[in-house]
Amino acid sequence: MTRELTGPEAAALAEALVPGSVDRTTATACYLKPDRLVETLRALRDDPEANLVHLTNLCGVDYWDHFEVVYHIQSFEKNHIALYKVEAWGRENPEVPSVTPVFHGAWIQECEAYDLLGIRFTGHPNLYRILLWEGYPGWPLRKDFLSMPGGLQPGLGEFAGVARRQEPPVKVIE
Amino acid sequence: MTPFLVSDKWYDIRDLGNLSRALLDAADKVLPGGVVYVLAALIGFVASFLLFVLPSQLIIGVYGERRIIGRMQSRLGPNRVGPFGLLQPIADAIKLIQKEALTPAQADRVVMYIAPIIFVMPAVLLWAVIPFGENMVIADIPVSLMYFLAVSALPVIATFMAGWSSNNKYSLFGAMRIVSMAISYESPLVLALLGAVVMSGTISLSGMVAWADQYTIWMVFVQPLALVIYFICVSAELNRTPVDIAEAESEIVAGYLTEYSGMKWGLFYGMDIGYALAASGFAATVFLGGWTLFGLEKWVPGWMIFIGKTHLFYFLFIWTRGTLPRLRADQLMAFAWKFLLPLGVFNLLIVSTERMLWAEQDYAKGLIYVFALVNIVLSVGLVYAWARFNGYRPERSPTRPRLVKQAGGYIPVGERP
Amino acid sequence: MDGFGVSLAFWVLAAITLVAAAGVMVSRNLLHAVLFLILTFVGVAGFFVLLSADFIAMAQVIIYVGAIAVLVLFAVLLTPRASRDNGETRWALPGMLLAVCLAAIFLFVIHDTAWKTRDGVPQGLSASDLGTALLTTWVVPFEIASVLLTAALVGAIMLTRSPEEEAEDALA
Amino acid sequence: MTGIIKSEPFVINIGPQHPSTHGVFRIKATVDGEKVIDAEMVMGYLHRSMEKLAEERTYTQNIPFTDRTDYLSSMSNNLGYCLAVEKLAGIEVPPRGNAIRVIMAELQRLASHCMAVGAFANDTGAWQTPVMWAFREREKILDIFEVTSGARLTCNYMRIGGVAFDLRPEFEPMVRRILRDFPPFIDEMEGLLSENEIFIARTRGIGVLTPEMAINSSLSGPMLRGSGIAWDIRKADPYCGYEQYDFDIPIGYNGDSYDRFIVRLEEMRQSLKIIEQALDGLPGGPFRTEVPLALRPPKGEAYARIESPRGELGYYLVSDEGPSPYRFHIRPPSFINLSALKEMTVGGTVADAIVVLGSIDIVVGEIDR
Repeated sequence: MTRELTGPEAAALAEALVPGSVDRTTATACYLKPDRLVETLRALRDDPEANLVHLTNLCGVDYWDHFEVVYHIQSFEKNHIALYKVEAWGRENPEVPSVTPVFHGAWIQECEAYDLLGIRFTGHPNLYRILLWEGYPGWPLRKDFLSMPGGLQPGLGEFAGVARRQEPPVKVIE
Repeated sequence: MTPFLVSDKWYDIRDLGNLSRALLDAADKVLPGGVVYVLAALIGFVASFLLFVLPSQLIIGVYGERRIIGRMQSRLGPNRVGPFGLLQPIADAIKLIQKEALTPAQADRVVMYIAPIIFVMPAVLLWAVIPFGENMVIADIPVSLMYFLAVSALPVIATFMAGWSSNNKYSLFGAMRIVSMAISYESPLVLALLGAVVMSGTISLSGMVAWADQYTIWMVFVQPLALVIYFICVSAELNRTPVDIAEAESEIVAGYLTEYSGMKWGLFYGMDIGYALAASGFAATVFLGGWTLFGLEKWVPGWMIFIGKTHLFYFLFIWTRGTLPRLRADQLMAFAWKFLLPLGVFNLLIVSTERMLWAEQDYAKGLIYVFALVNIVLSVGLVYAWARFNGYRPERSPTRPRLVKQAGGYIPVGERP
Repeated sequence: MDGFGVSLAFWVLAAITLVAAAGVMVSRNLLHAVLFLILTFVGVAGFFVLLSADFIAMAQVIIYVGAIAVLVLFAVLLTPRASRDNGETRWALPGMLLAVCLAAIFLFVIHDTAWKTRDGVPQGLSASDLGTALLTTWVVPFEIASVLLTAALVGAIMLTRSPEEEAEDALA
Repeated sequence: MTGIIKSEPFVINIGPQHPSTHGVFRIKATVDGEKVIDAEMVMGYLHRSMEKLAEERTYTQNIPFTDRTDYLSSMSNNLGYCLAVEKLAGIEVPPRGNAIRVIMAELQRLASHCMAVGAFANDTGAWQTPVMWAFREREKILDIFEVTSGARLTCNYMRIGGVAFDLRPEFEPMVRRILRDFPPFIDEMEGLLSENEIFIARTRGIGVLTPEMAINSSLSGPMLRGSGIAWDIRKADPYCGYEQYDFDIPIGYNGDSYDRFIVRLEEMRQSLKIIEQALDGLPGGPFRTEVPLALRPPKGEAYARIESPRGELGYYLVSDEGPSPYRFHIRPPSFINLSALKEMTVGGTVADAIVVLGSIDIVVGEIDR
C-alpha cells in the first residue's frame, strides 16, 4: 500500500532538508512558504531518503479570500506520497513560483491552473491559456465567475432546484 | 514462332485476332484508302477497352479489391448494389459524377483541371502494347517494353501537377514525395526489366511470350530477383500501400489528392487501380509467360489465361495493401538507392554471363532449367549477402516485454527485477 | 510510312510542338513553362515515330519526359516563389530583338544548305542493330560518355552534401 | 538538403480535422523539408469545463460526468471517482462490489487497449486491417457492458459504495467466451505486427523516452512502463482488492514507440489473467452499501487514484459539508502524458510525429475535460 505521509511527517522531511521552509502544517498537508517552494521541492526530489521524484498532481483551489496550489508528489522506490500546499493571498493577481525547473511535467498542469483559475506562475517558460483562447473574459473555475443576475451564487442549495442565495462566506478550510 | 493455333478461321474464339482481321479485310475492299487504319485502331480500342480494360479494371479491380480487402479485415465488403454488390463501381462512378468538383480559390485552375486528364490518358495507352493472344494485340511494335516504361512516366508528372497546383501544404508534401520517389525507383525498375530483356533477347512483349513458350519456362523462374525488384518498384510508382507515401492518409491527409473532389478525384482513384492492373498485366506478360500455358492455350482461349495471370499478380498488390504498414519517405529513398539499385546491377551481371554461356551452347533447351535453379539460389544468396554487407542485422530485439511482480522504480535492462 | 495519314500527322505534330515551344517562352508562370517544355519533348518523340525510329522515340520519352523533366520539376519546387508572375521584366525588349536576329540566322542557314534528301521510304532503325553499332563501331565514345555521366553524378552528390552528412561521415 | 539549397521552414497544421489525431487535437509543427523543428500543441476544442459543472451537482449526479471525460474507458473513470468519494466519506464497499468493479475495470482496459493498439497500427500505415480486427473483438466486450449496465460506451455503472445493478445470469458465459477468444486474437495481432520488419522500422527508436525524462515529466501508465519503470498503481497502491490477484507488470526496454506497443499487448494478457481469477472467486452477498442520495461527506479533502488504461487517473475532491463538492479536480493521464510530446517529436519527420502521437494514445475528451 502507498504510505500517505501525514502533514507533520511531510513537514519534518521538508524542514530537515531546507530549514525554515514550512509555513504551517495540518493533519494531511504541509504548507510551504512560497519563496522557498522551488528550493524545497528540488531538495526533496534529489534527497535519496525522501526521493519524491514524481509530481503526480498539481491543481489550484479557490477559497474566496486566497488561492491554494496543491502538489501531490510521490516516490516509486519508497512507495509513499506527500501533499504540499502553497497559498497565494489576494484575488486580483495571485502569484506562485513555478516548479517547472524542478519537474518538467509541471508546465502543462500550471498552464491549466493559470487558464482556469488565473493563478500566475512566475518563472514559467511559456505560460499561456492552454484550454481556452487568449481573449476569454475571466477565469472560469473561480467561485465568483458565473455570478448570475440577482446575486445568485453557483452551487446547490438544499435541493437541486433551489439556487443558493447568500453572500460569499469568508471560510477558512482546515 | 511455331504456329500454335489449329485453325485460323474467323469463328475460332481462342484468338479473336482472326475475327478482327476478317472484318478488316472485308471493310478494306469496300472503304477508300487509309480509312482502314482508323477502323483497325477503333476496333482495337473498343475490343481491348470493352472486353478487357473495363470489366477487368473497373468491375473486378475496384469491386474485387474492396471485397478481398474487406474479407481480409473480417468484414463483408460491398454487397448491397446489384447482385453480390457487382454494380458497386458503377454506383460509385455515378455518385462521383454528380458530386461537385471544388477548385480552391488560389489554386492554379488550368493545371488542376488538366492533371486528371494527363493522369487518365496513359492508363488506357498502356493496354495498347500488351498481347492478349496470338495476334490479339493492338500495336505489336518491336519496342513495346520501352513503350511501357515511357508511358508509365507520364502519371508521375500528372500527380506533380495535381499536387503543385492545388496550392495546399499537404498537396505540396505529396508532390515533393512523388517526384523524389519516381526518380529513385525508375532506375531499379529499368535494371530489373533489363535482366529479363537480356535473357529473352527481345524488347517486344510478344517476343517474350514466344520465348517463354519456345523454352516452356516462365521468366520468373529464370529471373526471380527481377520480379521481386519489379514488384517493389511498380508498387512505388503506383503508390500502393507499403510505399504509398504520396497520399499517406495518416500523415499528409490525402497527399496530392487533398483538394480534389467529385469525378476529378474519381478519375485519380479509378485509374490508380487501372495502372495497377496494367502493371500486373505487363508483369504477367513478361514474367509469367503472357497468354501461353505450356500448350494449354490450344484448348483454353489465350486471353482467358492472360486475365487469370493478371489477376493473380494483381492479388499481390491487394494482399500487400491489406496487411503491410507504410515505410517512411527517407527509409524508402535509402532502400531504393542502397539496396534495389546494386541488386539490379548484380542481377544484370549474372544474367549477362549466363546469356554468354547459353550462346556458346547455341541456346540448348535444357540449359535454361539449370540457369533457373542457379538463379533462384543465387538471388536468395545475393539478397542476404548484400543486406549483411550493408550492415543490416535481422531484428533480434525482444518482441515481448519483461514481466515484473513488484512495483518499484526504474529497472535497468540487464538487472533481474 | 507515307500516304495521307502520315503527312497529316506530321503537320499536326509540328503545330503542337511549335505552339508548346512558344508557350515555354511566353508563359508567365514557371510551372506552366516546364509543362509546355514537357509537351515539346513529347512532340519531338512523335517526330521520331514518324521517321519510324521507334527505339529513339521511346528513349526520348523515357529520358526526357521521365527523368529530365522530373528533375526540372524538382528544381521548380526549390526555387522560391516559383509560380509568381514574372512577366514584366526589363529584359523583355532586348530579349525579343535577340530572338528575331537568331531566327533570321537560322532561316538563312536552313534555306541555304543543300540537304541530301533520300528518296523512298526511310527504312527503320531496329533496336538490335542499334545495339550492335553502339558496342562495336562506336564503343569508345559510348564508354567515354558513361564515364563522364558517372563523374557528373558523383560530383552532384558531393556538391549537395549537407554539413551534418559530412560530419557524420567524418565520424564513421 | 539544408546545405547549399536554402529552404525556409514553414508551419504545417496537423490540424483538428486530421485522420490520425484521435479527435480534435492540433499540433502546429514547424517543418524544414520533412524534418520537424518545433511542435506546439493547440487543444481545448472539446473543453466542457466539467470541473465547474461538477461543483453544481451532488456527488451522485457527478458520476455521469466521469463517463464523458475518457469516453474510451468509462468504467475506469467511474471507479476512480467513486473511490475518491468513498475515501472522502469513509464508506465501505462489500467484497462482491469490489470483485465486480475489478472485472469491469479490466474488461474496460481490454477494450481500450484494443482501440489503442489498432489505431497505433493504423497510424504507421497498416491500412485499417489491425483496427478492424481490434474492433471486432472490442464489440464482444461492449456487448457485455450493454448487458450489465445498459450502455456500450458511457456505462454509468458504478455508484458510490458499489455498483448500480447486480450481474445478470448471462454475464458469466459471455465473459468465459471472451477469456477463450482473446488470447488467439492477441497472438494474431502480435504475429501481424510485432515481427513485421516495416512496422519495426517505423516504430523502433522513434519517440524515445529516457527513464529520467519520463519520471520528471510526471508521465504515467504505458508511457512509464515502456521506458522500463515498473510502476503500476494496481500493484503499488492496490484498491478494490487487487492485492488478492496474481498478475505481472510488463515493462519495456528502451522507451520507444515499439516498446509502448508491446507493453500494451502484454497488459491485455495480464488483464485476462485478472478477470479469470476474479470471476472464479466471485463472492456472494450485497453488491452495494446504501448511501443517502444527498450525501454530505465531512469537511476535508481526498485524493484517490486508479490505473486507467492511459495511466494514473486521480480525483482530488474538497468537501465543505455541502451536498456538492467544493472543488472537483481530475488528474487526466492523457493530458499530462503530452507534456513530453515536444521533446519526443522535434528532430523526427512528420510521419514520426504521427507515430509518436499514436504511441502516447491520447483521448481528447480526457485532455480537454
